[in-house]
Amino acid sequence: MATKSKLHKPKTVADSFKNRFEPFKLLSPEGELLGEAPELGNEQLLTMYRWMVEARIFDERAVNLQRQGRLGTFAPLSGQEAAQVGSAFALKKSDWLFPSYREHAACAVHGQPWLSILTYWGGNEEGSRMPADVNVFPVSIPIGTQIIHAVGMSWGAKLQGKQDAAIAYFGDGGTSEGDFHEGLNFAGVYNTATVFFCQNNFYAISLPRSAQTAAQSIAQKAVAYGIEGVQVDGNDVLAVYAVTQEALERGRAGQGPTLIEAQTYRYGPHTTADDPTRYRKSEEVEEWKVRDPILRLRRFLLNKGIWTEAKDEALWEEARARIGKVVEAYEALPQRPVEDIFKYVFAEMPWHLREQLDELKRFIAEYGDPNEGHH
Amino acid sequence: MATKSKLHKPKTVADSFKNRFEPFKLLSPEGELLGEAPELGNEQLLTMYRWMVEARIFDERAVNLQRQGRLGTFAPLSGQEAAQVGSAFALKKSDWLFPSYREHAACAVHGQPWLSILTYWGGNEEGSRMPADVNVFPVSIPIGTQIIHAVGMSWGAKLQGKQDAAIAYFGDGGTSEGDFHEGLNFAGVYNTATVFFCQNNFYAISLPRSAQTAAQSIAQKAVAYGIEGVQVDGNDVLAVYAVTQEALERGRAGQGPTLIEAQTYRYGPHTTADDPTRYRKSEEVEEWKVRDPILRLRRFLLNKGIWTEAKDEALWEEARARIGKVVEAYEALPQRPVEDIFKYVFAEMPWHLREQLDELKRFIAEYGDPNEGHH
Amino acid sequence: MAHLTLIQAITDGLRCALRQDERVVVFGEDVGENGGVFRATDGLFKEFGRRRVIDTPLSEGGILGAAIGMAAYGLRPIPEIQFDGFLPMAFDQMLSHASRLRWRSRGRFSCPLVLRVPYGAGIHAPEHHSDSPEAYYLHTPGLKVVVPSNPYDAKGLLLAAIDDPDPVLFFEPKRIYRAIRQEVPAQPYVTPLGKAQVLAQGNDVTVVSFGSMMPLAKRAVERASALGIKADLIDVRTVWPLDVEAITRSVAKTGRCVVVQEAPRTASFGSEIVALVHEKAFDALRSPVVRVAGFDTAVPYYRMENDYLPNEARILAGIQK
Amino acid sequence: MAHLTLIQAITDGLRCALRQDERVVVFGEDVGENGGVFRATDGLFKEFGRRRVIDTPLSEGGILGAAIGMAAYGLRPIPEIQFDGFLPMAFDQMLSHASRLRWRSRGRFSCPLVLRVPYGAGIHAPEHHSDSPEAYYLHTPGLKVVVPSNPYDAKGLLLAAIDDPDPVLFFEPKRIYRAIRQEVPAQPYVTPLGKAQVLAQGNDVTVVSFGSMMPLAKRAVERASALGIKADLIDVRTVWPLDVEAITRSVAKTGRCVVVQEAPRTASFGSEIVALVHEKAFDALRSPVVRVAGFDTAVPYYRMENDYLPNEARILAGIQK
Ligand SMILES: Cc1ncc(C[n+]2csc(CCOP(=O)(O)OP(=O)(O)O)c2C)c(N)n1
Ligand SMILES: Cc1ncc(C[n+]2csc(CCOP(=O)(O)OP(=O)(O)O)c2C)c(N)n1
Ligand SMILES: [Mg+2]
Ligand SMILES: [Mg+2]
Repeated sequence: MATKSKLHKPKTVADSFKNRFEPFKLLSPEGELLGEAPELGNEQLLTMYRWMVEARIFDERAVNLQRQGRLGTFAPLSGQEAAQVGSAFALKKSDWLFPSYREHAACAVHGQPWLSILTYWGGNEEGSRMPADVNVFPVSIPIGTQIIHAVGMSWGAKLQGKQDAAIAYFGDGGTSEGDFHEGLNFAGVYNTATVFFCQNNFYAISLPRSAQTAAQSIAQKAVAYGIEGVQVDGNDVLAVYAVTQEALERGRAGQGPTLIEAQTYRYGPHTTADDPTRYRKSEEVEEWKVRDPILRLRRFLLNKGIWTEAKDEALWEEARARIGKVVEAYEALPQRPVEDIFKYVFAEMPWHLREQLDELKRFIAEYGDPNEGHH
Repeated sequence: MATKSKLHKPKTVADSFKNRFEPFKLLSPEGELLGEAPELGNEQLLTMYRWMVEARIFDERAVNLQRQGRLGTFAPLSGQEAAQVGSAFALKKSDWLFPSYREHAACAVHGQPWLSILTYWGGNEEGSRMPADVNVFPVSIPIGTQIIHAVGMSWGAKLQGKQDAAIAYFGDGGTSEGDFHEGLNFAGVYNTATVFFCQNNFYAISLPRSAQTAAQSIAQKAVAYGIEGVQVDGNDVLAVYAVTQEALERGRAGQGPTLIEAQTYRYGPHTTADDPTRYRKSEEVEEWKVRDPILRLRRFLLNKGIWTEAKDEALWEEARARIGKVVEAYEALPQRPVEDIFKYVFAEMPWHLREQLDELKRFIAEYGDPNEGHH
Repeated sequence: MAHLTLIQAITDGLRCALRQDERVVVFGEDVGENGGVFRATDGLFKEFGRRRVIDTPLSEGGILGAAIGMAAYGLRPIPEIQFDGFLPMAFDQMLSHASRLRWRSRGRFSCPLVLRVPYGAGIHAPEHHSDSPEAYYLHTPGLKVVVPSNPYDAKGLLLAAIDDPDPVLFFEPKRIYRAIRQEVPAQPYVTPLGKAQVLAQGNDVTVVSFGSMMPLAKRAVERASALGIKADLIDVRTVWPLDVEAITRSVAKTGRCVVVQEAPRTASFGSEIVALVHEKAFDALRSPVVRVAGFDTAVPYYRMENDYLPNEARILAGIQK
Repeated sequence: MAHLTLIQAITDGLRCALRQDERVVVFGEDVGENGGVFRATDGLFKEFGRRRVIDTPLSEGGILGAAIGMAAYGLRPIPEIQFDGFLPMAFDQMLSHASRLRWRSRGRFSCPLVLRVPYGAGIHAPEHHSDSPEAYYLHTPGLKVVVPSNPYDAKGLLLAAIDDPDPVLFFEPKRIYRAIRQEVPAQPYVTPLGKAQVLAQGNDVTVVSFGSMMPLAKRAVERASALGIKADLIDVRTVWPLDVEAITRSVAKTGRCVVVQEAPRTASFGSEIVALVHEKAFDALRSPVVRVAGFDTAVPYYRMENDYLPNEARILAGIQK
């Protein structure tokens, strides 16, 4: 911005900010190590790999179930396994995870059973009843709203002198909501142990990332809050792990929150109700598949000599079998009693809900359950 | 952010952003020109000065009226005259101004009569009925909400192929609201001719700027939206004018929106209901008074030889007289008829409002107007 | 004349508006190339281009807030909120500004915008995609709230809403987006706001409803008729300001009333209907107005949503009460 | 025992809660050193320090959203929204999360927070500082809504709300913050939620109200009594879930009912009272329930707000109707 002044020129954003981001990488698409690997034993590397494979299988099964009318609308994650597994793997059990609707793998890694996840998408609230020892919040459908919950939780932990950190997951689209802004600003002000994990998969349903914001990167949005921001190759599980791990440590050490932009891609539709051919080319999908996160880690493991093709085949088979069992268990779930609709509105059921429940029960006794033969 | 990798290190915000802001200045507190003055004739310089003086007088009168119970709660602007007058002076008549509740001077410069402003604070909706040829939006009390209106207006203008720009005023506190974020992001995406004018007076009621956000500056928040941002000495009317003028030009030329952080200070309480001694020291106020915006411009005009002490005294007198007339006119305003409460809810009054108006009229006929002797 | 579904009639209405008025702009999340997640704007991007049919960032407050600025500037924005469940994010802009801009500026500014929102339950959608939030907007002075129940009305009410000088919330009952087809004239036409439609006539009871409940109410009324109970069936169409006369006139005749809605019962449209009928037809009423409504809980996830939603049998039971 | 105003009783309640429970945290805009714009938190920052009484950035969604995360984590947050008119900014967090966290997680998580909001008109405040938005929250399943009308109840209800395992909206009628003083015990005590209080007894009519309307209703009832009309005067205190029995019991006796509120009339608390009394005391009612309410407009700026607000004379006229 030039003014007529020669002595003084306004210092502007253009002077202060040079976009020097490039996604941090540790693995090439061919699985070669590009830097020093994070401190992970072979068993941990293989565990991450297993999670990624299982997530892929789960995803494919869920989409099939939906296509067959055995599951509701579903949001597939395939392509985003490294971003989710790498980040969740860096959490302590006592840390808290705040997912949006596509974080099946992250939630599973942090302890939510696959069955619970499937139950959720099967239109059953039991899928939001997290097991007592699992620090995963229920799915947040309204975009961005969970970000501030994560801040509140980690702020609360800090006020109580605890070390628990929180990670909030959201997409590139989620960065446009007011809740993103208010959440990151609070985190900066209270210097909370919060990690803001943006999976930038370059689309919000049909809207490309470039039309979501004029910022060159998502990571640079951290500048607005005086907090740290970083961009990482979201299909590189080692890089994702390293960056998240460090952000969590910084948070716990009182060095503040971090915004992580993990660049990745969803291979499938936004949800099973979406038709991605309306807004993106299949070549683009194919390009991304070359950088597949599972393939990349597998190559690394094979290169490293801790994995074999034979073991790999067996692993995929096992994963299929395990997810198959999950699906069986899902389909065997009984319908919940209608009391459940009323029972959890308040800790104690007030008169008006008791009246309404009675009305419904009388009605069902007389006319039958309108859900019979339906689910 | 250091990882163990030697080859690759994540590029972070810390690498990309170096806070190089310092407020742009053209006048020293002693009124010396520090750079090349913007292209303003002597008459224009004097007009700006007159506005600043009139604003100061208006403000003092309004506070007195409130203390005497002749006006409702009022938000004084004293200290912020340069920021408001300098920025509004850069507008074309056809541009639009979206104020918050403290922009009396900006609104006046852009054409809202002082009487109208006083009427508003006198608890009379007629003060929000802008004259037909004045492009000023009614005061926005809910913080930050007007920002997105300004974006919508300038986006609309652009869609219609028009050159009208919009300026939105808000405070340092206003930058924490979600509407700020959503507004600036829209402006970046649609590349609208919008100027976001933040008067950073270092307090949001009692909250100091440093506790409002962990960002080192407000201007740097522009980075999050890929738009231009700049910091200016808000007590330097020439610098404010130059920066705003340039931002408007850029906007009209399709070079996008600008966030301007004008650093200034309010001498008085947040509103007449506030007691600033609870949260700031009187020394701080005194420090700022040394950098008084009116004094500074006056010194410049005197130095420049286009102004004299005698003229100055006369000007203050005239301003007092003019504002005195405004107060008289304000106090002579008749009470509005109760129909007004119902008349403007919709373009046409539906049955339920007709019923309610009739009820009120019947009631008043029987029991008298509850507002009698009250206002 | 074309044989259209409700959602096609809406697309058609938008097309007419875009054609006949340069000031009309359609925008929202995924409304452009993608044609909207329900395809309500299908083809419009292609026909009218990126200055008339515009994708927005993910930001409901931004969408409505920008529409307010545009409307005040003289355009006729038709923003979309993608689902009922995300409308609360625009609540403040609706309440603090859209609803009262005319009022506070004494008519100097106004807010002629139509906010379209796919709305209601019954399509097996995920959480937060099944709400019926009309009561919040009924209670808010300065808003008009419209819910069509059939393709013909959908187009006519939409065009009336776009013509209206004040902000209109246009709730589209997604459950019946594709349920039936009707003959819909190709040319623009207007179905006036604030006028109810009487769909069946009878002397025994008045049934009041709107939107996706209408087909169910209709079938319940037919079954009641077979059982010898004849009902006036009233589709209010404009939920507010209400055609109260149509209702009180009918109740004066029938002496009984049933109001049917998807939304939770407390402090709702149904409550207001009870209150108005009670106030205006006190002497005519032979028994209490019956509220057939959703329960005071969130809408259950899809496996149990049928337990929640009023259905034919529950409406019939209400009629027989 | 101290002789306290309503706002002092609230400060006292907060102090008790902060003292007796380490999990209690008070936060909001200007609640710290400044003691709140109404001084509701006066002295608390000094006594409890910056980890218990915390100033926040200007961000209502952030305030409530953070409170939700804290509450789920096990704390007992007591956030403040500075004025009624800014509560809509937290609407989405209230609706989409606070109100249904227990429900959707089947009790695994809950949201025991108390959101304090100075509320209502009548203090000559600027625009957007005079709203009575209880109806929005009445209609929202999963919320409790409390409005005290006197100092004693203010402290007891506040402490009950803080004890409550579910989210409570605690509306503080700012108009009577300093109107009267009462003896308020120094120790903590609880005024149970969901229980109305009968403040006068009579056989002719039932008057139902709460909050800042209570003193007016009380005087109107006294004047009616002088005119020979004896009224039951009921302060519901908890606006929802309502003590419906106290009301219907009274109406069964009196056969007449007047409901008084500041808020606009349509789809409001008053509508629901009419509906409930109509449903539950149909045979007892001898004439329509009378709604004495705000009009369906924004609250006028202060010069005309007295035309808008129900007053003694309007309540009396309602009683005499
Ligand atoms: C507040 C809100 N608005 C709209 C939607 C509808 N919606 C669901 S997902 C989505 C796009 C999200 O994109 P992004 O944040 O990039 O996440 P992704 O789906 O790519 O993982 C939209 C618009 C929603 N769920 N919540
Ligand atoms: C949404 C909203 N929240 C709270 C308030 C109450 N309030 C009025 S002014 C103010 C502080 C504003 O500070 P800032 O934005 O810095 O503007 P300044 O008053 O300093 O000009 C607050 C909290 C409000 N008006 N709107
Ligand atoms: Mg995305
Ligand atoms: Mg400020």
